[in-house]
Amino acid sequence: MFTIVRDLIRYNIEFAVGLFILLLLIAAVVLSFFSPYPAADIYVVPPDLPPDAEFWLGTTSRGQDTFWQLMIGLRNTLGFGVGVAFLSRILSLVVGLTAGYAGGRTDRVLMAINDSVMVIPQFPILVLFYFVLKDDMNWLMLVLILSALGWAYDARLIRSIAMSLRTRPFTTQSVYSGMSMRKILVEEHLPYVMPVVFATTMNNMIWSIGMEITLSVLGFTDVDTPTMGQMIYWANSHSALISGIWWWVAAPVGAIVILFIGLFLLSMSMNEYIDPRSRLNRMGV
Amino acid sequence: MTAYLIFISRRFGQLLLVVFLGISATFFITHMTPVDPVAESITAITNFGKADPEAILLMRKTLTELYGLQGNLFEQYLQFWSRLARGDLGPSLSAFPTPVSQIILRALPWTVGLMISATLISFLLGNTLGALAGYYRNSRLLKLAGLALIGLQPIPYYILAFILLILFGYVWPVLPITGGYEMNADTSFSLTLVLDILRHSILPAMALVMVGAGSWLTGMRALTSNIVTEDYVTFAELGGVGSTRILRSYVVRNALVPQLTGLAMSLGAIFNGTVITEIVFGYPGIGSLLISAVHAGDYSLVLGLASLSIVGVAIAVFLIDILSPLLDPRMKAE
Amino acid sequence: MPTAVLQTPPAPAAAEPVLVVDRLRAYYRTHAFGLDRDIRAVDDISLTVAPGEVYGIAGESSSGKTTLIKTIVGAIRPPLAVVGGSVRFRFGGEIRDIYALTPAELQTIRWRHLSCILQGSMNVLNPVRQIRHSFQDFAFPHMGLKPAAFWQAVRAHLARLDLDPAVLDSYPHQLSGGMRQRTTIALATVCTPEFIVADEPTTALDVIVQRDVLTMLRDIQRRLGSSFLFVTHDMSVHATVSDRVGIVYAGRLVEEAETPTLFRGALHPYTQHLVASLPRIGDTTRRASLPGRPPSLADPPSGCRFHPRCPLAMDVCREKVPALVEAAPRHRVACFAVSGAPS
Amino acid sequence: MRLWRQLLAGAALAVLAATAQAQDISNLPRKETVIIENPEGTIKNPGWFNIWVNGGGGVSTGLQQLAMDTLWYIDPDQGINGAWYNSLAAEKPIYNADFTEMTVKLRKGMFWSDGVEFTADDLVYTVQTQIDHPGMVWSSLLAVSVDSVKATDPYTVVFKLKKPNSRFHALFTVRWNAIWVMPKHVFEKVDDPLKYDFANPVSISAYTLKNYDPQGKWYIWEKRPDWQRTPLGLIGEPGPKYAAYVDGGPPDKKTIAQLKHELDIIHDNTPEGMFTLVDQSKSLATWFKGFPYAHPDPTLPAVIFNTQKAPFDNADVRWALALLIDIKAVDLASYRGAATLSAIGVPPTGVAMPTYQAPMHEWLKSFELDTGKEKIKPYDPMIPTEIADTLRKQPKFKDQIPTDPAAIASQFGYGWWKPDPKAAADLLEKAGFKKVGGEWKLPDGQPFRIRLTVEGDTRSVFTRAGTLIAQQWKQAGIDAKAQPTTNPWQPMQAGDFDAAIAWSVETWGGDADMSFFLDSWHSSFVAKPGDVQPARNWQRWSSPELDKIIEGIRGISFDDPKGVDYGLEYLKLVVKEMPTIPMMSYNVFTSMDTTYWTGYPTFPDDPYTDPVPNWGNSRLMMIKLKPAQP
Repeated sequence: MFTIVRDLIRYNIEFAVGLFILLLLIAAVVLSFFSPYPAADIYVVPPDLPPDAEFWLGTTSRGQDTFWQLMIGLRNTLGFGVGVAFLSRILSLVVGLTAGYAGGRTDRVLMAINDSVMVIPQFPILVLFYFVLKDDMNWLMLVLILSALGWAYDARLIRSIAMSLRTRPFTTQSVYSGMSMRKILVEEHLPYVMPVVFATTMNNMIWSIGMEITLSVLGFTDVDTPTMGQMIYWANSHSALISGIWWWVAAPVGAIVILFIGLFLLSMSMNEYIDPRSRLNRMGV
Repeated sequence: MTAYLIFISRRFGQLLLVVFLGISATFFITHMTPVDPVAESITAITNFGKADPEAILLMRKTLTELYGLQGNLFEQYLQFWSRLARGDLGPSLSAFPTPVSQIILRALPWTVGLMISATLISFLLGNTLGALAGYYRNSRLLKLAGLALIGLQPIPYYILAFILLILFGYVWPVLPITGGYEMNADTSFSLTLVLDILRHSILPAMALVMVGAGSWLTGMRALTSNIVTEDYVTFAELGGVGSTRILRSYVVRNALVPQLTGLAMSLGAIFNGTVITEIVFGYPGIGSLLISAVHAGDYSLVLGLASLSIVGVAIAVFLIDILSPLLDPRMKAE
Repeated sequence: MPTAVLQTPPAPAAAEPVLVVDRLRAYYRTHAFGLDRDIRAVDDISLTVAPGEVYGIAGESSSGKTTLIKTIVGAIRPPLAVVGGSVRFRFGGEIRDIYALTPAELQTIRWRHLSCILQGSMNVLNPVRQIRHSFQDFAFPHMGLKPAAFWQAVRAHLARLDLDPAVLDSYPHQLSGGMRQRTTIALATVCTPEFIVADEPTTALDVIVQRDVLTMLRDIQRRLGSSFLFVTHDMSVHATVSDRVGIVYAGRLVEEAETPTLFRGALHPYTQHLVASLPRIGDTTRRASLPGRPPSLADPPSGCRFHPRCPLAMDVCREKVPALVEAAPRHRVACFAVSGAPS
Repeated sequence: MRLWRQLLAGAALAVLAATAQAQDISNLPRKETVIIENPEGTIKNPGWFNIWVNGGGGVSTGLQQLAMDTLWYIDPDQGINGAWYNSLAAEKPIYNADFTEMTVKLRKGMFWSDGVEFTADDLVYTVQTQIDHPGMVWSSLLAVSVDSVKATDPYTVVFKLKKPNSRFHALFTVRWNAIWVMPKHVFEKVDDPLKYDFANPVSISAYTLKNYDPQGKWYIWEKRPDWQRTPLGLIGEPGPKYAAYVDGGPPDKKTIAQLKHELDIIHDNTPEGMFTLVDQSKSLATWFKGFPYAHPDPTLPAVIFNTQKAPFDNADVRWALALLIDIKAVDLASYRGAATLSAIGVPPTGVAMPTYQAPMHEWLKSFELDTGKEKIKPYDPMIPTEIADTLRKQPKFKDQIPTDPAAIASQFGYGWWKPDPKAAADLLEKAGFKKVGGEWKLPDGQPFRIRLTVEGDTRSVFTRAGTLIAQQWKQAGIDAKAQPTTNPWQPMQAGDFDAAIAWSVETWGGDADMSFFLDSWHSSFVAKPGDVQPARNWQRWSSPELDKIIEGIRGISFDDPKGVDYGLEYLKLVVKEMPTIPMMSYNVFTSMDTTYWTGYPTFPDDPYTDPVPNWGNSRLMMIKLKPAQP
């Protein structure tokens, strides 16, 4: 494992950069626990200061240190995205592979559920949930709701791949060689869908974090948990874009972009490594 | 062939089931909202003007009857379905007594027009670049293009839209920043109107494409990079088949099935509208209609819009299911 | 076209060779993912193939056969790299150095002059398109015929191979393994190329089907008079198909002779083993199986790569690499036990 | 692939075609058009002009400002011919002795835009039709008070009232809006006025509808050729030939639009948006020339307690919470200092300044509060001055902050409560609270939990104020948290809240009469816990003293000077009881662009009306606006 990582770093620039970014983010998360100010408190520093030696990313119009806000916001947003992605990936893998492999009635039942979830229009539902839950509409709740909404689409994608995999000879072989369904799915099919899962993870995180931001911008989230969305919400409600407090907007946006480019590079290099048909694994001359 | 017909009819049954489940779920969640349409309506009436408490209590009574909100949830649920069965979405509560359908149909064409073109453009752009990037793995240019799109994709849509608005509306004011056509425009069909509408749709569409193309690109790239290692691609290369032909008929053609599923989905999903686009660019559409309906506790309008998008997505899924066996012959109709 | 085929006479063995492989070296160079090494898959191999000749290549799996072919047909993708040597074909009288050609030139040669039949016929045909498209893509550009004439030729060709033209309209997954392989062969031969490379064309087919395919190959080869480079680990197949056989062990050519010679009087211990392991009627003695396993190509044994498993191994075998020398006319072997230790 | 190349090419062409075009936002002659933001945004049911039915059509789309009219107007500021002026009425209302009958004399020679004359029949029809159709907007208001209405001659209408009501005329007196008169000759032709959309509305005011966006984003009104035959026309000739009311979009966008001179009047903005305009626009007009620029509406943002819910039923607790607020910080956080403070229950604007704020100022200085341990003087008259000084330190505002005490008072308010944690603690202990480990516990040992409901993005300044107040309470050891909701009126009506930032006090602005809001504070209107509370007594607070005051006001006529004395009584009472914590006037950041029009209302030069353009009263601007370019 260690050698793999070492050589990945040494020989795969994408991985190196991606890993570096990831480490930065982890550092930020760790750092966030040492913030000198309580996350939600305002007017703890003079407002509207541009970036300088003391306040690296300046201060917001709410008298908060943009840097520390960013660190804490990154922590929450990252946790948020990962949480949603993780939970929903599991759901979609289980449903997608099973349905695609088993076919027949199982497939129909699973897809009926899948499609029902898929067709429910997410945005109004989220807004409605906000109204219903009000004070309870906290960070964790949102993670759960979004995971519950965000798996169906990818489950279908995975299913369609699993369906074509099933017609491959190696599947038939493994069936005749008496492998259990679980074993076939996990050992034979999983590696094939992994690259797609990685791609969907990215998109899922973009989707969930984007959702969080959209809801925040419209004021449908818990203002006491600083996230990227909350930063943008406050910046926006203080007209930061036009009143020249650019750093207040630039910080979260920059952070998000870097975060996703990092994720993308990682998933790219990971595909190379995991994809069973990438030249490397076929090198058994 | 008959097997295929059976398959279709079975899937159609599933379609109906899904629509039923989806709409029912939405119905009950919608009615969980604490927002009370009557109270909303009263607020709208009395918030600024003279308000006599006695009168307001009277108003509550009459409006509740008028809006047909008496009766428990289940009764309302049955009533809802019996109306829907007759294709009637009922009157909007926040725009009483105007029929929901009339309100939706007014805004719908705009959403559909903008979203379909934006979706198609980003699909083609993203997949083309994705396929090329997956096939010509070490092309610097493609890597850059890819990174650019992937870098744009996570930018919060609101911010991206606003930056575009500032750039093309203020810094370099070449494009209109608001509305679907200019104010006081003559809405009878004419070339000027078409150009005007086109012109107003550029910024919103641009923003949608910028954030939309990236995910297609990543998906397609992943699929392609798998397919290029397939034997039939190697064989075709040995067979001296031209690389564009290989890319189109072998690589893309095989990657297309999952991607088309995605396309159908996003086309089905366009009925969700694009709230932020509509807010930022003041573009007409059903997105902001939905938000205001939710705020106003206008169940019937929310349900009308929700049902629309539910049916839209469900049909998209249905179509892709019955078509995919034709796209990928290996999939037996199941 | 068909007439042309019929007129092509079997080429005399003495004629100019159609393929000359000279001191070919091809390594997998990998610097990533925890592996950082050269895999010497093809190590200093020289051979020639005469027109109309079927040259068989035998050897255990992962002995470098497939790589050798890839290198010869110029299907070289990183991490595979040609380190040294040359591959020259002789098409229509002119010599073509496969590594000196531009991609464009290479494309014009493929299928017209040089075509191949790959192992694992399951996935060699585009699964989502009917087989006619494959013919269209592969053959049409190389035959320079009007569409009508082209399809007529294709049908005629299929008919000659007892293939129902209906296969054109079916998808690969609708055909049986045998059918698919025969179709692939039809596809590989439709342009009547001078040189055809076949890599394990009959593996993964059941015995009966195997026979049809082999007869089909043989007979088409006769008719076209093309040269074959025929790769399989199955000696019995070589016995029936190949004119000459080269034995590859761990990336090197260890013995080469005409088929009868090889089966009657194999000189290299490894070849002897391969031949001996063939079943013969009436023979009841247990087959002595070879100890050990094929060496890793990443760090092959010093000296003669076979020595760890060789019953006749001498000290010299551990230090020096035996050269491939002509032990008898048209019979080359690389073994100190045969050629004697160098002084 | 070929396809998307074509698409791209198409897009490119489109861009060219687009850029080739001129960049007008409309094809109207810009110099003759005033473009005004309608805060209602996009209208859900644009074709609905029946303002007497809440049908999802817009109200402040220009409809109520430029096409509707009624008997009287009271201007939130000075007005052109006085704050209170007769519109369709020829004179002020005439009541009988016991206020059970009101007679109205109407103007002669007023015409609907379709040439029909306005007469008593229209007024009678307006009242009768709404009483007969309970679904209509003012139906219940009229039903509960009107016994009968009849026209004694074409220009005289007599209302017989069900019970004495000295303020009945208020229903027909515009403060933001009022009961607009209906065109009898149009409505009598339709079978159900509830279902009638009133397309192509006939107008009784100086403008008529020219065109509107079927998507509900803009409405264009055109000056009537016979504008003289309307009440507005009598005041003077309207300047703009066209008036367009448009959906302004998000604050940043409005600001950009005004910098591009595509939006003449912005209804409201973020403070920062306003500062940006002040900073960058060379053609800006604002209510106050300098800081705080905004117009103080006669509306009083306050911390409204749910006084039916323990412990907020206890005046000491409410006072304690008031003394834990550092209003300076709140002011700077919410309005960035651009607010007019008020310690008392009346908006610091219009006539209230001389009539109530100034006299109360003196009284407050000597006001004493008993914390249970000591008597303190909580009032701090210096706070506005201190805020002014703080702001003066910021370079970009430096020369815009007045130094003259009178100016400071009118722009920043007279004073507010001095933060006094000690006194607050005393009061809480007096109420039986205990502080355990820095956390305040209720008498029953439960933690003291407050959820402060604030309005989400729509009124961001309130959200800001709420967040900071919650934080200040939190720092004092209370489990306080701001809770944004998109519509605070919801929970307040349902009584489902602890405290909220909203308003329960709205005044005429231009008139000292308190009954406009105070009447609804009568104990008889306070709903039982759990029931829906009708506007506006959201705090659900009542007291015998207050009832006495209210009944007193009911007993005197609207122009009786005793009204002011009652008003002062009320103010002193709510200071003692603190049912809500008044904070500041509702400052509306209305900004006006002088590129195409001049003559906007400004203070102190010409405060003739409230520039906030969704007010029915803002129609006076049309008279004063003059083209800035030949």
